[in-house]
Amino acid sequence: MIYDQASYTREGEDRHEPLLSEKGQKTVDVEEASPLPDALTRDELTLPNPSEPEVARHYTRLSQMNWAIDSGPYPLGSCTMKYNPKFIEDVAADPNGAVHPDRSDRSVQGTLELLAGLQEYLAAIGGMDAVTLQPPAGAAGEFTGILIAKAYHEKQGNDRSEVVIPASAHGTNFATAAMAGYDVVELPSGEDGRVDVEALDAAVGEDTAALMLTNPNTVGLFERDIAEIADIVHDAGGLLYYDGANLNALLGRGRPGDMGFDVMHYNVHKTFATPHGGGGPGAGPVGVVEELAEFLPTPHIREVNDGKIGYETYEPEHSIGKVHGFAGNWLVLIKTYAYIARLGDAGLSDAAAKAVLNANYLAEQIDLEIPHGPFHHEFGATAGDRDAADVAKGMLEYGVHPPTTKWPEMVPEAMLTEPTEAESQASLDHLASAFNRAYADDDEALAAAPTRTTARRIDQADAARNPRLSWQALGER
Amino acid sequence: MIYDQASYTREGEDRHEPLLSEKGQKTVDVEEASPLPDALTRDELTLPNPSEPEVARHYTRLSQMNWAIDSGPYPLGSCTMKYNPKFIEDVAADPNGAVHPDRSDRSVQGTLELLAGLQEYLAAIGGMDAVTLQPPAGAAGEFTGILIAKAYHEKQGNDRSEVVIPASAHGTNFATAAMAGYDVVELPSGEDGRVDVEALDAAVGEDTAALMLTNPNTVGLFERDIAEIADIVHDAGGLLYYDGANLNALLGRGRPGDMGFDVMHYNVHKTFATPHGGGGPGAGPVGVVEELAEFLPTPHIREVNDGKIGYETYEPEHSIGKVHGFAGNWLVLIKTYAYIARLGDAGLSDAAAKAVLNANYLAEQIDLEIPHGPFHHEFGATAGDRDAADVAKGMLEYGVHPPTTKWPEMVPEAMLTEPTEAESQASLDHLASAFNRAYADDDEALAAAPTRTTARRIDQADAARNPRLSWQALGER
Amino acid sequence: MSGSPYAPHTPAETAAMLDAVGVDDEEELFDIPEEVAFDGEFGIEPRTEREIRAECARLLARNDDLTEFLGRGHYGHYVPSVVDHLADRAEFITSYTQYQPEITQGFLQALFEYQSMLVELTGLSIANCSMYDAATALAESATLADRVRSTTGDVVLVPEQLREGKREVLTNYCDGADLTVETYPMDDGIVDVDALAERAGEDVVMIYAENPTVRGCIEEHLTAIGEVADETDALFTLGSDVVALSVLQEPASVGADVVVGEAGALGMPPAYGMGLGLFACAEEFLRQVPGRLVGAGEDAEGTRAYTLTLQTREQHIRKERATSNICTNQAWVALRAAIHAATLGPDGLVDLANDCVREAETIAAAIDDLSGASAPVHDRHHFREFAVRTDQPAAAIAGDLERKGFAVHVIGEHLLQVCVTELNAGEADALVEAFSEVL
Amino acid sequence: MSGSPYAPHTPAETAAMLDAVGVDDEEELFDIPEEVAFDGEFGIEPRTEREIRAECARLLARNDDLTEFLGRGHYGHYVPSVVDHLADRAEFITSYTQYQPEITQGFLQALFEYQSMLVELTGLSIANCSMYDAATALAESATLADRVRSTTGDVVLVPEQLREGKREVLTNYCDGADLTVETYPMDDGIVDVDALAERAGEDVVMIYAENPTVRGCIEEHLTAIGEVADETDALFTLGSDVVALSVLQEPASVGADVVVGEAGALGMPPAYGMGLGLFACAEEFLRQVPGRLVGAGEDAEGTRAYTLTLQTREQHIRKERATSNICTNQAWVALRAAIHAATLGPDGLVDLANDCVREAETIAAAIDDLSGASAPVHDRHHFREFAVRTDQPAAAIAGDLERKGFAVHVIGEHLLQVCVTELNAGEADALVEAFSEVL
Ligand SMILES: Cc1ncc(COP(=O)(O)O)c(C=O)c1O
Ligand SMILES: Cc1ncc(COP(=O)(O)O)c(C=O)c1O
Repeated sequence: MIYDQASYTREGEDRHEPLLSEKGQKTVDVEEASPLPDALTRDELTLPNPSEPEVARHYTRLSQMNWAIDSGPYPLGSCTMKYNPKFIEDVAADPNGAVHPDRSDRSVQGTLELLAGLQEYLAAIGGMDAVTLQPPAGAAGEFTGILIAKAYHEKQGNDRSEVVIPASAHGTNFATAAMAGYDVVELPSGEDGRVDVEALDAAVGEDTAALMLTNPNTVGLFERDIAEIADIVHDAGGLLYYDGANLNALLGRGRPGDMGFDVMHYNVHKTFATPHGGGGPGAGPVGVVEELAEFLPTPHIREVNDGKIGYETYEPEHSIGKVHGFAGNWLVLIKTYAYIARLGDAGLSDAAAKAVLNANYLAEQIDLEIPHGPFHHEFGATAGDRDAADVAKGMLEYGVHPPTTKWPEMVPEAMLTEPTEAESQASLDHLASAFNRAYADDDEALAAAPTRTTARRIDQADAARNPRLSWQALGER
Repeated sequence: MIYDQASYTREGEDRHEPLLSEKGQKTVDVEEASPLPDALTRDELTLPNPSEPEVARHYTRLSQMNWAIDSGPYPLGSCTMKYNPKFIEDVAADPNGAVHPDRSDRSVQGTLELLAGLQEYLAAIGGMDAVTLQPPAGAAGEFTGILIAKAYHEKQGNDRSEVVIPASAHGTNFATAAMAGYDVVELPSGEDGRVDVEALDAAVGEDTAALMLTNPNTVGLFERDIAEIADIVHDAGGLLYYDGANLNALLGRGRPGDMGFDVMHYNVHKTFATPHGGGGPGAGPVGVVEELAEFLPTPHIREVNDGKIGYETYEPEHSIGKVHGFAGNWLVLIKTYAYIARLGDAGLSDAAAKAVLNANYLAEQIDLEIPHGPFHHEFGATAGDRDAADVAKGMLEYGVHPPTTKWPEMVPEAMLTEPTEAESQASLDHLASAFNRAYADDDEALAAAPTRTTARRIDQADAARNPRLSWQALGER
Repeated sequence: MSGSPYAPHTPAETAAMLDAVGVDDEEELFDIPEEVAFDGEFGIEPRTEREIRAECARLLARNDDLTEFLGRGHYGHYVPSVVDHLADRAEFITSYTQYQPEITQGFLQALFEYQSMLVELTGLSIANCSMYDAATALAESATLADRVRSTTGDVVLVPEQLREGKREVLTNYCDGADLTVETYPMDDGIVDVDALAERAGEDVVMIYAENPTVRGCIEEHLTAIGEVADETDALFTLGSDVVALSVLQEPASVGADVVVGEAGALGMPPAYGMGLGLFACAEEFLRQVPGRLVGAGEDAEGTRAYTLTLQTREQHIRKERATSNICTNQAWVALRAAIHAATLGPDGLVDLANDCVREAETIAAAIDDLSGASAPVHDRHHFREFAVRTDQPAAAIAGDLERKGFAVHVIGEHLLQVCVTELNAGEADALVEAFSEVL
Repeated sequence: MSGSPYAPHTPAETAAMLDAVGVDDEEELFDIPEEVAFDGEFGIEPRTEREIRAECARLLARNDDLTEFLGRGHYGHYVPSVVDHLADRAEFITSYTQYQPEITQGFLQALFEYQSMLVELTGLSIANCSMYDAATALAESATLADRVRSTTGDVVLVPEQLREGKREVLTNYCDGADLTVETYPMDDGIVDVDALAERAGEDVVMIYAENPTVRGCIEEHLTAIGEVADETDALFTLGSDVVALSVLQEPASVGADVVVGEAGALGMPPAYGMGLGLFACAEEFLRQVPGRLVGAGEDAEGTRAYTLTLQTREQHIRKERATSNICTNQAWVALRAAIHAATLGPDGLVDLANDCVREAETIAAAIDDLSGASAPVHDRHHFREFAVRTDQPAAAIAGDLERKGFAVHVIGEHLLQVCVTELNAGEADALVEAFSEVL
């Protein structure tokens, strides 16, 4: 009960911070207030009407009921929750960057130069030839990449219908391929947790538009056969897509471009530490090899040397068009630039080194079994005959955020753990102790957990059975 | 235990956020590192060396262990803790305002114009003729004011040795007078909680340099006889000093200058809502009547009309010199300007109206007796035969910050309460309920309180008996 | 070699940890075959925090300081300072998706409140807690239509006047679902309902209309459009934004099945097009909604608590059968919009929206008074923006205006578009003056 | 009449509350006799938040954009962004003095840590948790001397080279305590110890010296000064700042009884002179310290907890017998300084301080190379700043430099002073160039 301030509750009432609507709403007669003819307006509008002091307290309290990377370790495997440097916020807050996307190129040379610089950084880091910054998240980057592959095949006069994806891949890979109109060919994981090259060979053929791969994969294992894998896919006329969610493990040690990947996305809110508070926004720039650059989304940014202006936007010759209404998530992109600039070659390389060291050190300290190895920045521990989700709730009891649970499926009762480089040895020891103690707790204790949190265990199945998705819906049950 | 996040503690260890020093220190060999000759350097320096992520977590956690006006009501009587508008922070963060105080007047015209504007605002609000912004807090303003009075009397060839102060006045009044070399004549409170005019008449004489007065006084009572009081002091050749800590109650309803005060300070961190996190910084501008303007501290700001520059700093003819090394607390002053500009006449007047309404409404809701009235923005309730400090600890149990306790002495077991205009009716009801419940709790419960806070009851007497004032001193006990 | 400033390891700790792991240095932990390993350089010099702040400030200062009268889907409104201060609280901005609801009640409640505000604004009973932007929200509504409508058709009907970016994103999403995007005609800035009714039919799965339209016209035929959709069993998707919704006809009341649009009109300063996709729909599509939903439930003590819900719609559970591939979304932007809306309250919102009507009318009339231009204000009502017909080529005029410090849209050979909000209203007279000089 | 935007009352609530109180309107609650009541106007127009931000930005933009080479007690160092973000957390910045320690442990611990850092930097065992600024801290040390020294004297000795502001504040505090401020001579920027020893004696209650001195010279005779003070039973107060203390001789090791100075050199950007008074002293003066002290104690469960302590020294308990009248202090600035120091760590602090030595030396040498000026770098060591002797009148040269975009101090008819930190070091070459043009 350490951080329990004299609290905001009143005995006998709902113990939580009330909804804004419960604090008082007001109905405005819009017909009366509006200069428009009544036929064009709504009748009235009812919304909460707190004063600024009340708004401040409401959201301050809500924030205090929320775990964050600034609260402590957040080792969600595959999510790469690392420390978000504060100064990148200040860089992004520059009012000179707050421009409208329809400004003339000539009038936003600063913005374009910064973005062009970021395109170059990302190309160098990924070993790619050209990079678009438009996709607003990793999944949008995947969609962009697969659309590029599709456009490429179509231009080759080559209709292909399948995308091959290892079973251990992230859900977005499957959903993306389906959204782009492809059939998904799911590749079961090999014995060693990696791609089974023979199975791949069998699955790939003239219908194969692309293979989507994460490397290291979702339990941190490097696909050692990547050169062979690339050959198989390329020989069949397919393309290799790299899911950049795990790039943090590779920085300075390997580049997708050098491994034979043709298209990739970067998860800047993972690898490059831009905050994505509560689940977003992110950005998912996409890199391609030279051959695919003509398909990039429009507008693309390039340097011009005709002396008039320094940078311009243009539509690549066979552009796939657009995946975002404008130019993507600007505020995230500028933070990405600032982060990369801060670390530089040496810092990026050290980030990967420490991320991998931390994962390996943490793995040493915990009692759970880890089926495969050697892993890099994350590992899939197994809770064995315990329920991974319950063990996770048990960990809440010991003051940490638990890992991703029950995914990927290739590890039974998986606890997919990624501490990132941002944790100190002491923090990892703390995390390990939470891990071990929860794992050792008896079923009863786990079932009762958590008890020291804002809310006790929430019945999610019930919430889904009786969906109440707004304050208007409360009380309707 | 509503806001208890999965916490940061490890069983069996100190349950609190460790000291920075406990998280790891480093010793640097300064002699070796420094380009200076060894004789001019220290040998070594030992300090904590956390990384930025660790710094962020440390202070984030500490902040979560701290009550603030954004947490809930903070009704400390006489302290005027009201909501600090967020936008004034942004105004103050302007890098163009981050100039050095030794810049030439010509090169900081913007800063000077803004400060000159603030001088005018304050003069209008206080009914004064000239205002200095130099004093860095209310107490420093008092010191400035009393030095001005002293300089005035000295210039009159008039050596006076006493300052008269009502017993109910704030401790700073007494300390200030003493610091300025005056003997303090303490005026006991009258029956009605106000100045006893007869006693004043008796106390005032040719030794009287000044009377220091707060109006409304420290239990919110307006000194109705202020005109007579002023006459008495003025007739004796003394000056009237107005302690501006309670000005919030008067805004737009009365001005010290109109009441006969000759010198006053403004407590901008009270009346004008500038934040003073953890106890400061504040600012205590001082206003004076025309006759005293020549004594104001140097530098003073004025408009010039010689066409060369708009504003200049100068030394008033008989300036008392300085009370701050430079020009005072700039960041606080600019926030003051922004706050006053936001409210304007109508808002300032409404602030006073609602502050007084809130105090009166709250008083209606609580079970404690309130000896005097009618009060304005604050009232001195009495805990009667309960210990006011214990009742306060009991209030912590119900989720609010308690009032100022055991002061002023004229109210036995005083609970000096000032809700300010920033609380809503609901918030006042909540506060009242905490008041009443704590007041009704039995001695045992009060003695055990608080139980739901970061720390349990702290033994302050013991801490004072065994002072350990640094981490170096820990363990020495 | 200096390391990452955000990795807390002291050399001693690193050594101890390497020791515990049983290796001599971190390189041993990398299992990357030499043939694909990278030992080159990116060529990126690390800079200090201070240097980068100065560098980016210097770069961005190279953007011209124009007064923008720009809109067409990306709107600038004044964002109160309290929005930044609260949304920037570390517990919000450095948090993640609420996979452990017991320790993320704060963000969940904020998103629940955001959803509720959209429910009020749209009159529909479901709102998700964000899409990327208006364009992707529109595109997602088409794939929703594809899933829920049993018409034989595969046509998505959109107005001929539509922001190009929206159409392109929509087309990309439609392609994969084997849908075709076709247009219907407009009449002087709003829908030509007769033409639409004629075009509608069996082959149409969705009809999309906007209010206000991309030209800033307030749509006058919403009910009729709703009826056309209803009769032909097409999904009626209405595009709008959170400010306009505060005063314009309630979408549910005109039969809209889905509302998409820009919710970042609250909470976000102009951000080079970064947005917040609004997505609301009728109850019946509950299990087909794309994106995240926060629901109210109970905890073990029976206390109300919030949680992400109906996650089986999402890709991390349903993979290729998910309703969308969206994962990382715009949650923090939604938080900002909610705080902004809360700060304004219904009065503030309605005032703001009314200003958007009045200011557009005033400045359009002023431009219409100039010779060389006409601004079509008399025939339609406008919200924030309006088109200006120019005698001279529009591009040249826009170029002249830019040299005078103003940015406007060029939307046709002789057509400009001007957008007014409280941010630039103070400069409107100056714009009119500039217009008078360059027309 | 519009009200305060920060009073949350709806009209209905106001009405209900007036009703509960039993009055018709708020005016009835004011008990102010008509003769002194105010019914005029201040004439202050309320503006919106946006207008005020624009207004203040416009005003401040009128400050010339000069590169400042200014110091003399107010120093600009780069404040890492994390300092702002953490110190601006609402729980810190909107809190108050810790009268209820059970719910203010966070700020108390931060101040305890601040005190501890100063203990390390000074070597003295007590540091309070802030004075207003260096000048008032110096002044408070004089009244401390008056209380603790039993010499018959009443003279406070200060160096002849001393910032005027400090002397004036000191004089004002001394007056009330019947102390007199007198000076002792300096020798080429540092203390003339022989002269000081000669002047010292029974009538002196305190000797004040600075390191670095106001001219930026590193004092070489600290031990000797300490001995003089010790022999004559005067209090030895040393002035410095937190950056300089990181590398210069530890005050305790040279016999300093009190250290005062500027702690805002960490944590604060240039702020027109706003500061943070450092005040540390030896254990023996524990009960005579001015200002607030945070101590460690225990709570009812025996857990370590922090609290304001030894409050009987303070005015709110002891009234006119208090050690000072200070109440509101600079606590939040102290928090900033502590966060800044923590972020730098001992390595960062020492690096920063070393740069202050090296940069000053480099640029002084460069200026010394110019004809028309000499910078006295060869004889003394400097920290951040140094004096420049000019052949032409200094004021004219400073004026010329200002027109070229640089600000320096004029400290004598033919004397300028230049201060270099990492903030302006990048512009040092440009300054030297400018010097070469105007000398
Ligand atoms: C392995 C993997 N791929 C793809 C994604 C999708 O990226 P985003 O969430 O940015 O859309 C994620 C994100 O969680 C991921 O972990
Ligand atoms: C009545 C009164 N007078 C004077 C002061 C001193 O003001 P400051 O704390 O700004 O020095 C206070 C502050 O608490 C006060 O309440």
